[in-house]
Amino acid sequence: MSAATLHLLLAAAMFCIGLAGALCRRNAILVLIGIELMLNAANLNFLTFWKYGPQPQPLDGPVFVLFSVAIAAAEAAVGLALIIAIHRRYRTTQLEEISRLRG
Amino acid sequence: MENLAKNLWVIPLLPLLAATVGTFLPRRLHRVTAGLSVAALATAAILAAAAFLSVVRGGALYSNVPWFETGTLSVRVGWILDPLSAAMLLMITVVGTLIFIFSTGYMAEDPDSGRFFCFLSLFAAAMLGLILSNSLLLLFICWELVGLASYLLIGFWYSRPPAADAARKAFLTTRIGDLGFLVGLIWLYSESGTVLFYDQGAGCLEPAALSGIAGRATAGGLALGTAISLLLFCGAVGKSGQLPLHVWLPDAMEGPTPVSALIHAATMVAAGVFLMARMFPLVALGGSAELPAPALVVMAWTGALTALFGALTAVAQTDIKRILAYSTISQLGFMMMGLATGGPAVGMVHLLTHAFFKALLFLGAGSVIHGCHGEQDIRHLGGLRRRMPLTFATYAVGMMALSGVPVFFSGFWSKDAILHSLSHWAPSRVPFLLGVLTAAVTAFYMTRQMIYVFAGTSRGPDSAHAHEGSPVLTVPLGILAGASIALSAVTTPFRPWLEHFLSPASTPSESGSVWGILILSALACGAGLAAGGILYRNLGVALKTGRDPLERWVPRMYTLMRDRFRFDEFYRATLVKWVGAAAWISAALDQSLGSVFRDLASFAASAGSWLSRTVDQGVLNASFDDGCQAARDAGGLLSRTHDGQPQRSLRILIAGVIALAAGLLFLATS
Amino acid sequence: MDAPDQIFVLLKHAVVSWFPTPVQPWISAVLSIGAILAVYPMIFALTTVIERKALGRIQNRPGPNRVGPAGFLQFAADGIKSLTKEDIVPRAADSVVHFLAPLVVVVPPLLALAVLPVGRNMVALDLPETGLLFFLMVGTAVELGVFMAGWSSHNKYSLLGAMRAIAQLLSYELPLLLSTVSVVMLTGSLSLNAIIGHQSEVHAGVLLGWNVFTPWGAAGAVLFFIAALAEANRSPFDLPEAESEIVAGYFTEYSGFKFALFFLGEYLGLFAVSGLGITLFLGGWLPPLTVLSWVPSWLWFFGKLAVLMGIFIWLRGTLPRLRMDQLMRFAWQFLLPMSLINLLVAALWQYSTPWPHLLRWLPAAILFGIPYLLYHRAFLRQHPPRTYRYAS
Amino acid sequence: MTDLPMLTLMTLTPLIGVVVLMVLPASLARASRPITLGISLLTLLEGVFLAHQFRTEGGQLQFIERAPWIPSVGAEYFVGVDGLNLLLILLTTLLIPFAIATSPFPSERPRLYFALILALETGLLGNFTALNFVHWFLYWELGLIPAYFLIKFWGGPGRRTAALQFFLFTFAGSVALLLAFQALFLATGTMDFPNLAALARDGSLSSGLSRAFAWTGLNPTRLASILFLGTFAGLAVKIPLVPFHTWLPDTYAEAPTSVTLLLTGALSKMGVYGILRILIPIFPAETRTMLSPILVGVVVSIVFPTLVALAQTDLKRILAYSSINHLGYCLLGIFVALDPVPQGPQWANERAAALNGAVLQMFNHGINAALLFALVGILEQRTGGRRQLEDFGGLRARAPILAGMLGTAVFASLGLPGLSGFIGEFLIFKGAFPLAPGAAALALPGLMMTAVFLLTLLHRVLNGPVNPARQEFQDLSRRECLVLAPMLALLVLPGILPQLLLRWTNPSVVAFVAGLAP
Amino acid sequence: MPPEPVLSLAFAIVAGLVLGGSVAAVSCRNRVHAGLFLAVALVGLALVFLRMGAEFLGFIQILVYVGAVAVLIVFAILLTRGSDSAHERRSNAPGIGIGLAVLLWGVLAWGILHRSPGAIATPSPPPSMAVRDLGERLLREELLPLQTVGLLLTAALIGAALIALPEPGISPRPSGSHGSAGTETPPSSPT
Repeated sequence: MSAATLHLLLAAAMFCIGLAGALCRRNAILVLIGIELMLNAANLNFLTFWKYGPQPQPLDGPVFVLFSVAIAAAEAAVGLALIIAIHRRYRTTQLEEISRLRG
Repeated sequence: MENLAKNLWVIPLLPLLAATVGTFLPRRLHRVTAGLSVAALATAAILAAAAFLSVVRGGALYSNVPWFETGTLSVRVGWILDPLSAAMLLMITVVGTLIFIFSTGYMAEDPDSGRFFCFLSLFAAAMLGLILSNSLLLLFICWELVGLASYLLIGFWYSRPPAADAARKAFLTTRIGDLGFLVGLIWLYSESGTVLFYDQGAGCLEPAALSGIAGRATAGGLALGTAISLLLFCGAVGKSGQLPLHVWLPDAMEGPTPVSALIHAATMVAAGVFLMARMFPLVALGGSAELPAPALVVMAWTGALTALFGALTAVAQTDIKRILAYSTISQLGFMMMGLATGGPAVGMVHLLTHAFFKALLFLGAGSVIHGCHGEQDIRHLGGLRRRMPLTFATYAVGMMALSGVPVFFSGFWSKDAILHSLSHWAPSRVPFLLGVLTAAVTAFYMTRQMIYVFAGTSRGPDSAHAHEGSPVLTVPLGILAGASIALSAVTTPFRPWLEHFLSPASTPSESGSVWGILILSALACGAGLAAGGILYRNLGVALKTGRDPLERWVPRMYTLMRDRFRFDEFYRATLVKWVGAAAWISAALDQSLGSVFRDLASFAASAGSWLSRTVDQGVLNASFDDGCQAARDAGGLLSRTHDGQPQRSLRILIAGVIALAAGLLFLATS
Repeated sequence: MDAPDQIFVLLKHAVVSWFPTPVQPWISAVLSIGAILAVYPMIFALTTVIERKALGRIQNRPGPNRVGPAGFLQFAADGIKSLTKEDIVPRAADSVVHFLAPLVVVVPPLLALAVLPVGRNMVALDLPETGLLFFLMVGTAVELGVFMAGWSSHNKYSLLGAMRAIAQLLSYELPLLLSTVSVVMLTGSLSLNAIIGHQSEVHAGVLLGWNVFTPWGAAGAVLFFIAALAEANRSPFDLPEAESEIVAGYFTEYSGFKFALFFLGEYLGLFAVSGLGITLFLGGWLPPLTVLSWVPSWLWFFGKLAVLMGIFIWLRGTLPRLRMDQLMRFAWQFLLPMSLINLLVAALWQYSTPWPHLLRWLPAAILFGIPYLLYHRAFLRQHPPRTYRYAS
Repeated sequence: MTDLPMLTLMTLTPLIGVVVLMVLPASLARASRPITLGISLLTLLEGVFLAHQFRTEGGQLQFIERAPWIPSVGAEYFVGVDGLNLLLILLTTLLIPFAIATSPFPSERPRLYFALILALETGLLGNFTALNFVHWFLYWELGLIPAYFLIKFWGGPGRRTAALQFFLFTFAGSVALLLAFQALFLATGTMDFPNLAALARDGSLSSGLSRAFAWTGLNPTRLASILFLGTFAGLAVKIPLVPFHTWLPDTYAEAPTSVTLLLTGALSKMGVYGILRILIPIFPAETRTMLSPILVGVVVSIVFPTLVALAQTDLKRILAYSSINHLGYCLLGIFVALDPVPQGPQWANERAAALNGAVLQMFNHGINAALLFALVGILEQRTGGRRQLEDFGGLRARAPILAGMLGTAVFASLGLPGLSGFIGEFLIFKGAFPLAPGAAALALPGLMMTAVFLLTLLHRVLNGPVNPARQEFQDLSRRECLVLAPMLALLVLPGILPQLLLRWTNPSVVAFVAGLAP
Repeated sequence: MPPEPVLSLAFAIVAGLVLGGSVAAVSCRNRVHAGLFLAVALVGLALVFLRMGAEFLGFIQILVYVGAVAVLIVFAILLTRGSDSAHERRSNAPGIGIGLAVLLWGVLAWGILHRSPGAIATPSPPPSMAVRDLGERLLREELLPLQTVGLLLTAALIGAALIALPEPGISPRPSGSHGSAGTETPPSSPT
């Protein structure tokens, strides 16, 4: 078992934990936590392939991670703002209660 | 000698300095300005005399200096002192000085006389520069400055609308010709590569350049030399008041009388003739005695028509200065004829003699006007013979010189030389006949004028109290009268010193034919004098009816002549009106162009909005509405699955992802 | 190198060399950690006393003057008192988080202090690639600690204080960061040593090239120290612990040693951020004039720190506290734009390197000066100084 | 030569004034004019110093400053001076203090007014020195925006419309320019004028175009023509060339007079200079292809405005049309130099003459028009804003000094030899007649009509009996004389000693002509 | 330097930190605790990054996630409490969620283990990361993406502020009405 495999497994585990959280939790913020975990798992994957990958391109992985981090930060900010706005309107952050757009 | 050529620029510089200094002197110091101007020009006259003498002794001189550079070309200008310019130089400085002196008396009461002398000096400087320049470009520059000075001087009494109008008219009319001149100048420049007249064999009037131009033709079969010459002649036509651009000259009499004397009789109008004389090697290019160059033919005909036109018009004028103005036009025509048919010397001799006696006549007229408190209409004058004897005497000398009274008067000899060369002109005899006719008419109208002004008794309040002016006015008259007579000593065909001086190469005329022409000329003059004397002998009686004797005799002809053959009316009805119409149309076009842009923009905007609305409603909405209805119905079914539970969707998604990943992995491994 | 300058380095080397090679790195690390743990709390102790005495002077009262000579042992008395006091944990509190919070607050400043070069060759943890980033990274952890403290106490005032503190920390972190970015941009390195080295060029033979002597550096230093004050919850930005409003802010529910830890953490944070400011703008351990280079470098660093502390104490005694809205507005509407402009100025400075010195100053000064003046004017117009009328 | 970045320094100097004016307290607003004047005179000094240090031989670009800026968009800071723009720089630095000195003190927002003028100067100087499209274009717009505000805030009664019209027209032109250069950049990867010119010469421009725009399915000639037209339109609007000129009379008439004199004296030169520096070197082949229609446009620009001017009664509008006419001569000089038919050393001289004439004409027209507008401004001030022909008459009796200056300026404008206008026109026609006889001949009536309407102007304003409403008209004060006299001197001096200016321009023009050879 | 063992103690610790933190973050009933555990997990991940030689990214990870995102999350948690209980209600079909997650992990692990020995070889020179190179790369080749991200962040900043602004039509909740816990946060203006 190589270091790459180990890191990939770790990333997969983290992703799946995040996924489980995103699937199960009712509170929007906690779902967001799950999503953050999934994103970070992806980052770990990028870095793993950069570090241990077959043909490491110089700095491709870090650059990707850097952008991903930036976008994740933006996503978190907007997501949380949405949640706050929704909370102010519907007095709830439970996902299944926010279903006005239901067809 | 070399220094002389290098320092020629001092001569025009002197009056220019006087003008510059005068400009900045306060108005109350106008006497200082006047004194400065006279002194400057007098000094210039002395220098000119020295230069003249040096030319008499030795040949021509010139020197060139670089002016500016463009491309690899160095544009140079220069000064020339050859017989042509030396004679003009002397004439202009001497006549000019006399006129300046006269002006100090004539303009003594005018508070603006400082300005007047500035302009006069500027004019003298420009004119001197013009004749001294060894470069067509520099000549053109001075030419335009002469135009500017004339504009300023004619419009000297700017608050009088006729004077201001006349000034503008003078500038614009001559500018038409000047544009031709400019084009000719540029053409010559680009063809010969230089605008220097003489430049050690490389000048444009020297054989090398001329032979380069000689064989070439322009589009339309016109010889290159002819084309350029004709363009230059345009300038001369404008400046020298030839038909059809003469209209400004009579109006220019609105300026003070010394101005008329200086500019419109003696010197400025001579610039055109001088230009053609200067450019004669080019103008005469490709011609022979039997078949003169086409440009010369055009010149001769123009001159002939102008001469006759001027003389005929002068017959029916009643303004003392206007008569002289038309006579100037007529004499300029003579000069052109002489130049075209007999070479530069013939024309130039008449120019020089004419300068003296025409200045004399104008100053005499000025003296009359001065004495009669500004009265210029000859019908209100009369009987001045006794009241202004000095003026009368000198005026008579001038009149006889102009009319060509034989033997003692320079005008006779110079005019005779022209008639002589006309008689030998191969292409046509008509100009000769016209010339003789003109000579007779000249004598006639001058007689008429003399009788009107000086004979009989006074017909107006102003002339009744006329008085002779101060010596400042009369002494110049005397000197000019003397010169008009004295010049005949060097202009007779028997001892044509001046002609030889101006053009050493010209062949002496055969004596046999000399006599014939002399007699014919004298006869023409005599006829004119006699006719005038007879027709106007009872002027006082005739004027009781309020009509001129000639008018009673040939009324229609007289009206036509009095109305100057209706040239001004013609121009006003055509050119001026057309330009006005063009301006009006252009302005309207411009206005509509602006609004067209604005309208286009708004139209585009509204058209765009209409289009988009139509398309929206008619096409998109209609089809989409139907399509959407169908889609909505279908969507209604599907929407059941979209229950606003994101996690439920996520689960389905993840299940799909798992299936996909498993499938891919399976495929990859197997 | 001369002995006084390198005395501590030589001492450490001597000590380390007694140990066998495999453990030498560990010993070295332990020594450094020990030094940090010893020196900074000592300075903290001294600072508290001096601050109280100075504030007393400013407020026309004597200040502590009983314990020890002229009251200088007051800190020892206070320390013993807090150690022996009862450690109270509210019943409703989340005890684990409540316990962890002081640690999370104290540890980061200590970590941050580790990367600060306090003298020539004197840096506990030299990160040539990411020194500055490490510092900033560690600094952010404080926010979490503050939050933990405030939330876990289950007390209104604590939570309010924590919220205020976090809002303030987040807001002022941006100008702080942006003003350091300009230094990084000009130096081209995140290494604090390299930043100091970059400032060691000599100008005009005597004056060292501290960043504060450049237009962007001067402006950046001002921005930085304003933000630093706010980051350290110092007056006039001490809203999170405003006694008159919310008791003691997020550590209302703390007592005894935990309270002392918060206190310590706050001061350590102040030292750390001031040390960073010294490093970035004031030339670190470099002397201001070349002739003064005989003075040991560490003395320069701590001397500058002392001067800064003095200024901070002075400010605390002088300036009134801001209102919350003023605080936020000041950060977002003034400091942030200005630090962005400063970044632009720094870029221009870098671009104009080949220009004559005076010519470099001119556009930079203009570029910073115009917006400052315009913006300041607009800012004041929008929020004019409040006038209080008591009689009407 | 000096190592100082003279051009940047000179371009930025006015900005100091802008800063000072911005922070000037309202109580010191009266000081804004002396401050502005001082700053602009400082700039003038720098300009004179530049000219003094300028090496006349060789005609190459000098005072070059270049530094990479944003390489990925082709932006590079690249400035330099040669004989083609030196005169324009001098002109700008001369006109700004002149405009400030002749400007009446605005009653509203004086600090902003003067700051905008200085900003305008920066835009002009930057535009004239730039050799890379990106900042050239920045400065181009920087010249446009202050002008817009100056017209809009301090103009005459119709200022809003005029400003909007001015802005829309020139802005549309700018957009065309920008698009054309975007396309060029896509094709070549550079925005450097000398670079682009070199690429155009060796043909890689058109190959680059066909590569970058293969999707359009047009052949490179067609593509280049489209780009050429875009650039040409953008520049022609600014000059302006008929029929893009409709904004000009309104704008000139409504703008405050000091601004008008800058608009005509300096801003219009931006377009002409752009043609000289950008259009012709980069699109020589396209210009040659389109030469006939362009020359028609130029001739129309020369003749048509003179006719329109004859029908105008507003002094400023007359002078506005006169400006179009005079810039038409510049364009004639520039475009005939491209006439492809005759080749050879002698023709090179004709081309050089035409181009020299065009450059000189730009400078001289700048000074001349500025002086004319300044004098009209003085008339306006004296009469409370009247500028119809019938509002005046006989002023020569009341104000001889003003009359003398106006007369000199008018005669210089109609090309009287001995004054500055002549040399430029002479050189232009000297080049134009041999190279493009038809166009030159058709342009001649323009010369005639210029004289007609300008003399009519003089006639109506100065001559005749004194207008009863103008009995109390004051002559120029000593201060006004002091301000106007230098300009008057600059009208006379180049007319007598054109070599003063030609020694700067000629070497560059010769090099330029050498570069034109196909 | 001796070759590092594949499964070192250090890796085990940080991996434990990551996984433990993650599990706790998604399973904690106390939402604030969940947020704090998220921070723990992310710190662990940063340590993983550090071990891989990506110092810069590790520090950035902490700076952004711990310093900003985690704080934001707990902040949001505080701001949105009151309507629901502080403690999470029963999970939403936990069986399905956890099942799916485990299934996915299984598939992924199978793939990783199955594919790794041949395909993922250890590279010859382990790549290193110099901050300067990263900067050069970002500002040269990736300039456009970088600008885009900058734009995105600005948009996110403005958007977040706009979204979270109190809408004029909705009056803020009257204070002190709901909530089982004793602590109440009065409405405070969001930053």
